[in-house]
Amino acid sequence: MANALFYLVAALSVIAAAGVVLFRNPISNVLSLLFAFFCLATIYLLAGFQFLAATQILVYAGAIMVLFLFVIMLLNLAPGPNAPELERVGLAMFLRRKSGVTIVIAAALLILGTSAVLGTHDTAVQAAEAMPKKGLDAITATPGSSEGLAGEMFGRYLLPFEAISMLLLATAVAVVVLAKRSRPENS
Amino acid sequence: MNLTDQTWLWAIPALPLAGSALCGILHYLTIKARMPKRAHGAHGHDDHGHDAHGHGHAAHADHAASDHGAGDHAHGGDHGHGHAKVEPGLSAFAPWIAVLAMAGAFALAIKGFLGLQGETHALESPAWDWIDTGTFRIDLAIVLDRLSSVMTLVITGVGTLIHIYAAGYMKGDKHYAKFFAYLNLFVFAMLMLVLSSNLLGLFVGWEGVGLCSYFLIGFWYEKGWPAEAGQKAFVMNRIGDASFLIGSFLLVKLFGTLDLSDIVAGVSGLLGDPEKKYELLLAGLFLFGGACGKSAQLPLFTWLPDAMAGPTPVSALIHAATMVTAGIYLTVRLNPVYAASPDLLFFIGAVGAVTALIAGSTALVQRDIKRVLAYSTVSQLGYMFLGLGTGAWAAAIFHLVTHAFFKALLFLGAGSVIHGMHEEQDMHKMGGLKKHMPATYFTFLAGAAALSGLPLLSGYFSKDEILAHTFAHGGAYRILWGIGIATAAMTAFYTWRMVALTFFGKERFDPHHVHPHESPSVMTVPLMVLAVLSVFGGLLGLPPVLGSTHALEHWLEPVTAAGNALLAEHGTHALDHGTEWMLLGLGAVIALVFMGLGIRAYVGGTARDEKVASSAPGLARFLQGAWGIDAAYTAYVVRPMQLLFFVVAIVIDQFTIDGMVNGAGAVARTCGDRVRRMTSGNIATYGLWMGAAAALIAFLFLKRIG
Amino acid sequence: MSAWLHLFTLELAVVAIALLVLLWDAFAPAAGRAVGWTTALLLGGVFAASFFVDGRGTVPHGVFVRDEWVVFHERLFLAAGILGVLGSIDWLATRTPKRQAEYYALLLFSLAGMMLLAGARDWILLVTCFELMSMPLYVLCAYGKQDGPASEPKLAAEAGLKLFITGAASSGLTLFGLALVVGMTGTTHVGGIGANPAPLTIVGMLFVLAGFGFKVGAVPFHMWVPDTYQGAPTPFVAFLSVAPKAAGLATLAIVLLGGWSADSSVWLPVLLVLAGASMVVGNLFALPQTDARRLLGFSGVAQIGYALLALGAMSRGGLAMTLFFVATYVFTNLGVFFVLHAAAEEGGGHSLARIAGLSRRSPWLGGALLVFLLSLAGIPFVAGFWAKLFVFMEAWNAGLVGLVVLGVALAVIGLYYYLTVARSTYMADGDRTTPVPTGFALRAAILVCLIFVVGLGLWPRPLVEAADRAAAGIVSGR
Amino acid sequence: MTVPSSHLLILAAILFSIGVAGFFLRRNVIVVLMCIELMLNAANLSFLAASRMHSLDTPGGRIDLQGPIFAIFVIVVAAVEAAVGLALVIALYRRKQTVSLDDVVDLKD
Repeated sequence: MANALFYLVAALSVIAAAGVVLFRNPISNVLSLLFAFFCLATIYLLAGFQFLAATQILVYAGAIMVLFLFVIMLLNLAPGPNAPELERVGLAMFLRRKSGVTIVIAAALLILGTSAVLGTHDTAVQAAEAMPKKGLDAITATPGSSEGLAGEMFGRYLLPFEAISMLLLATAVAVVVLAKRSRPENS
Repeated sequence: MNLTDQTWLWAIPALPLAGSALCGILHYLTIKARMPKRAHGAHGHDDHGHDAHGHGHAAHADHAASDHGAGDHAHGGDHGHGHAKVEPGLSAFAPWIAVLAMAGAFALAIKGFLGLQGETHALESPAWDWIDTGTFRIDLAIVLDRLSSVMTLVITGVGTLIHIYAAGYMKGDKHYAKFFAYLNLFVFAMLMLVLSSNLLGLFVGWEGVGLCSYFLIGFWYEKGWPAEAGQKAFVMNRIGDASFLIGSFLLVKLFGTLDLSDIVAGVSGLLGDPEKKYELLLAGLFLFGGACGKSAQLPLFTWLPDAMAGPTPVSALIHAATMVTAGIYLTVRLNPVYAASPDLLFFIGAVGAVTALIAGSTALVQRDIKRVLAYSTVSQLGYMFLGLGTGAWAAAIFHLVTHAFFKALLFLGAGSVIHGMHEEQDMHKMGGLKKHMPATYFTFLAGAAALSGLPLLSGYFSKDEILAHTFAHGGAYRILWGIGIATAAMTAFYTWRMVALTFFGKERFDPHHVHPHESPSVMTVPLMVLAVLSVFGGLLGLPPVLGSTHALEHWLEPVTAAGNALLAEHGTHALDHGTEWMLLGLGAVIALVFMGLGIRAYVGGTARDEKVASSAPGLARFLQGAWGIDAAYTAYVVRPMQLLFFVVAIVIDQFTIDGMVNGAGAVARTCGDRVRRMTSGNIATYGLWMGAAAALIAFLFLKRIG
Repeated sequence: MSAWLHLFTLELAVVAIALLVLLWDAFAPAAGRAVGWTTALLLGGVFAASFFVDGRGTVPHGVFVRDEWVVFHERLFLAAGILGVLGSIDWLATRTPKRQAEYYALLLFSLAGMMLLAGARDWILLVTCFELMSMPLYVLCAYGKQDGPASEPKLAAEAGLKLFITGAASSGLTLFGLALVVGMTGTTHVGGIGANPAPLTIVGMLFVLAGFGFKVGAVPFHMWVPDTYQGAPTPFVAFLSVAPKAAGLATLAIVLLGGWSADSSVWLPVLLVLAGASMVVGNLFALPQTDARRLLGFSGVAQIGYALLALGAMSRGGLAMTLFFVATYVFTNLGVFFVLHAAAEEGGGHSLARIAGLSRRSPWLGGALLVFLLSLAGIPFVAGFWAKLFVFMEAWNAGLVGLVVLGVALAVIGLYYYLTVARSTYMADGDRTTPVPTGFALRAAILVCLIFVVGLGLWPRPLVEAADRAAAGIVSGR
Repeated sequence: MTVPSSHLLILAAILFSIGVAGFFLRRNVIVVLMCIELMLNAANLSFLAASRMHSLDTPGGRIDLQGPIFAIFVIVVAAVEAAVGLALVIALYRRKQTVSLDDVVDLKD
């Protein structure tokens, strides 16, 4: 049952991702992406990463996608009387110059990734089995617990955590700098 | 025997370096004094010292924020004074400093020379562990041996004279002090080149002289073309330098050391291994490539005639007496490397002979007096390489020394003429100058006689020694000898053509506008000293057939012994006395005959040149352009490279990016446009490039792991 | 925590200065040049402190290691930061007088990211520091987007966007690759790759390398370099062209030489291809440029190729010479861009024609520019000579004969276009003879660069030794 | 769920490839940003899949935590990039009234 659900959601997520690339209307793109994120959150849940699933929904769906929608509306990019002409997509997009190369590259990446995954499965499992013997300090916790996560986040990974807090502070400054209209005496 | 711990040797290069620094400071002070108040360079303590309010051009918005603007108005007016005649100010002291530094270095060089007598073969300063990190160590020492002693005496001796001359020649130039700073810096670099104990120090000097040459050729950059000529010279030199660097890397790989004496001593030990012998040949070839760049040999000689854009003392010092001989010095310094391979030696001799012929014939038709001398220099350097090609190390150095004397003299004499003729360099607009500038005339005659190889003068002995060695080698060398003899004839002809056009015959300039005058004694005294040296310089290397020992050859014996020992394995070449007398006689006859022909053809004026130009225009053009070498560069190097660039750009463009849209019509666009389309400004295109490249790298990656 | 907090004294100080500057601006805005000078002086204090703060050690789990390698890079980045601030003071005070503090704060955040990056030995820290370093740079690129030399189109926003899009995409690439690497090796430690990695690990590392290649501007990931240099504010480009590249190279060294040296036969060919391609493309594409900034952009690509070449020597000496090369490049390129900025501000543009006659009007600026250009070309008596020579020497010793020959030959082309810039500043302009106005801070920055470039040219030993000590932190032995 | 972890990895590779293709194909800069977000999400999925792969073999049913922690950091990075990217888009739109990359080609030789 859970397995069938996984394959269903996986297929839906691929379709949604394709929608991000193929839809013409920016609003549709955002909604596709949103749907893809929900699919991914479901997969996280199925795989036992409850905390990540929650974060995925809160941060991506709740914050990032709203930001995208907000900007699209702010810049008046949704189809409407005064909106700019929409980009040609679908078959037209693939017939555009350079797209042949694009498809080749994307396909190459896909084949590369898939074949590496398939070819690597045995080795990877072996490597994972060999892990404790190598004495590497693999960090573990009981399934579904966010205690372990917190412990590591504020223990071993405290330093990156502090760095990311600096990053967020810098981002706040940066966005203000970018989005603020220049003052009249400079224009 | 080597005397070590001679710390004072460091003073030889250090003196010109200090002189350079002092002259640089003087230049700074002069410029600062000359600048309008509060100009750039006069570091004030305010942030707004340089606002342009008072200077008349549009003020920027940012300057409007200045609250110091009012203070600037007082100084706005003192701009725009002419550039023609400039008060020397403090820079008047520069030549004194520079000449003193040179004279000091010369005195020390003599001290070293005197210390090298008897069994003492070299003086060494203590080694300075200049960089030492444990993984990386470079020791630097100054070594004055028999060879570098000769070079140092020439560099500092002739250099001092040229510095004195320049004090007069450059008077009134607005960058008087800067000139001497560069000149002294050049001497420092040149001394590092000949005195350093290892390849790295030599390379610093090697590149350093190129840099100073660039500065000095472009010294009058405001004219435009000197800056261009300087760039050309520098870049062509750099081609040679690249070759030099690769050659020295090969040497380091072979010998595991940068130390020159170790390399020289180690050559004979390598010859048993054919692979190492081959690498040695390769190293020698690359180093010779470097020598070709610095010493203006085929195919890298075209920069030297253009380098005449520099002030004449520069031409005399750098492009005749010292820098261009660096290639000769390098070859003699590493003589066993070359002696190990007879084929390489023959190649060097052939390059030298062909260069001598091409340059000599080109000099026949030049109208610019400095270009005649420039091509003559290339030609004479060719002789030196011909000498090296026969393994006659001492003969090449001998010619180097005498050439330094008479060519410096000729350049300085030409400078004196140009100075007296108000910057006129075209010989067709001269004539009859002998009565206007007698001192220049007589000294110039001495130099011309030495260059053309008139009997018993310095050039006669040194050139004939090279030719005799070439003749003695027999075989294919006889062809080179024939080329050498032909070049000797040309040399005599163009030298006396130059003398006749300049000093003999009628005056072809407008006497109302041009008033030729003799140069001041600060310029003529160095000429006289050099004239004496040019006449008697041959005494250094009188041939044994005249009943004397070859003093220079004997002197250089410790340096050349290793190479000579290797050469001796291939057999010795000696001439019997009869042949030697015959060759000496032949040289004398050719010089005299072609001197006579040259004078006879041109004493009456320029008619002969016009006749050649009208009867054989193709030949005249061919010779004028140095056998079309420069044109050949454009046709066979620059154009094909442009074409290649063009084709690559089109291929990439058509087949990956815009090909489907643009079609073949785009081919018509220019090369630059094609290249630019690769950076079209469109991020999507960039992404594609990155993706394609990443795929390529992935391929590489996966190929490695199978 | 307090046991290892002292390791981050300098980084914390830099962040503290950033906060101080922001607070100052919040409570007393429009402080003229004072903000910039304060930042520069405080950074100078941090730089001086780096000689007294003697923290060496490792954070638990080896997430961060502070050794000679880190100390060297901290000083290098601090020096670049101080000079970057000094060079921007006059420009900011005149162009955006009401909005200065954010510029310095963002620069300082980026600086803190770089300083942490040098000691990061954990992928998570590495990634976060990379972002902390890069993100402010995207924004600074678009800084002052409303302004610019009057005669030039206003392109800062475009430059920022281009840097951002390529940067973000490469971040995505890196992160996806890291997911594979971390997933396969089961550890976030940089040194965890080990010998005989799984194919998927190698694919992941390929993506990671591509991301780093973007950051240092190596061919084929160099496209952003000339565009960004041309569009962004020149004083910032000076900083952008040196510090992030040095940081990117440091990361490459940590990852490849420190973490993955066991399997160098896998990545070395890729590294060498990047090095060779960067040298070729950088040098050839610089030739036809007419905008000085684009020319310097491609020249920067070429210079990175030389640095990668020394990195490819895979020895302690080679790494040391990479550091030496990068350090001289920092001072040289900062100097070039500062002089260019001074000339372009007044001349109204960065094309070679616009800066013509510079050395006639301001001999000192012209002379300084010539010195920097000669250093880039690798000519004696200035620092760049030793840098190039040492790089070639180490690469030759490592047996990279072909690439050394290529590099030596391409350096000739390099000399040609550098001299072309010099020649254009020598050519008389005619219509203007007044000295180019430069502010005191900019002059001070140029002077410092000049002192370093000439000083290291005459006496490179201290830097060579420091670089060698630093390299010992990554590659042990000789 | 007993799906092999390699299938998660393949799903991640597919999503990443779609993101890359969109990055190349689309001209609307906002959509390009979305494609970058998609790429980052694919990275996250890979982290978790790999983490799950290790967890299966870890004795005692405990799960490997490095993947999830890395994923959390990636989410923050993604948020930062979205914020900065969109701010840059707004800045560009104010200057050029466009969000099409085809119009952002002023910087070139």
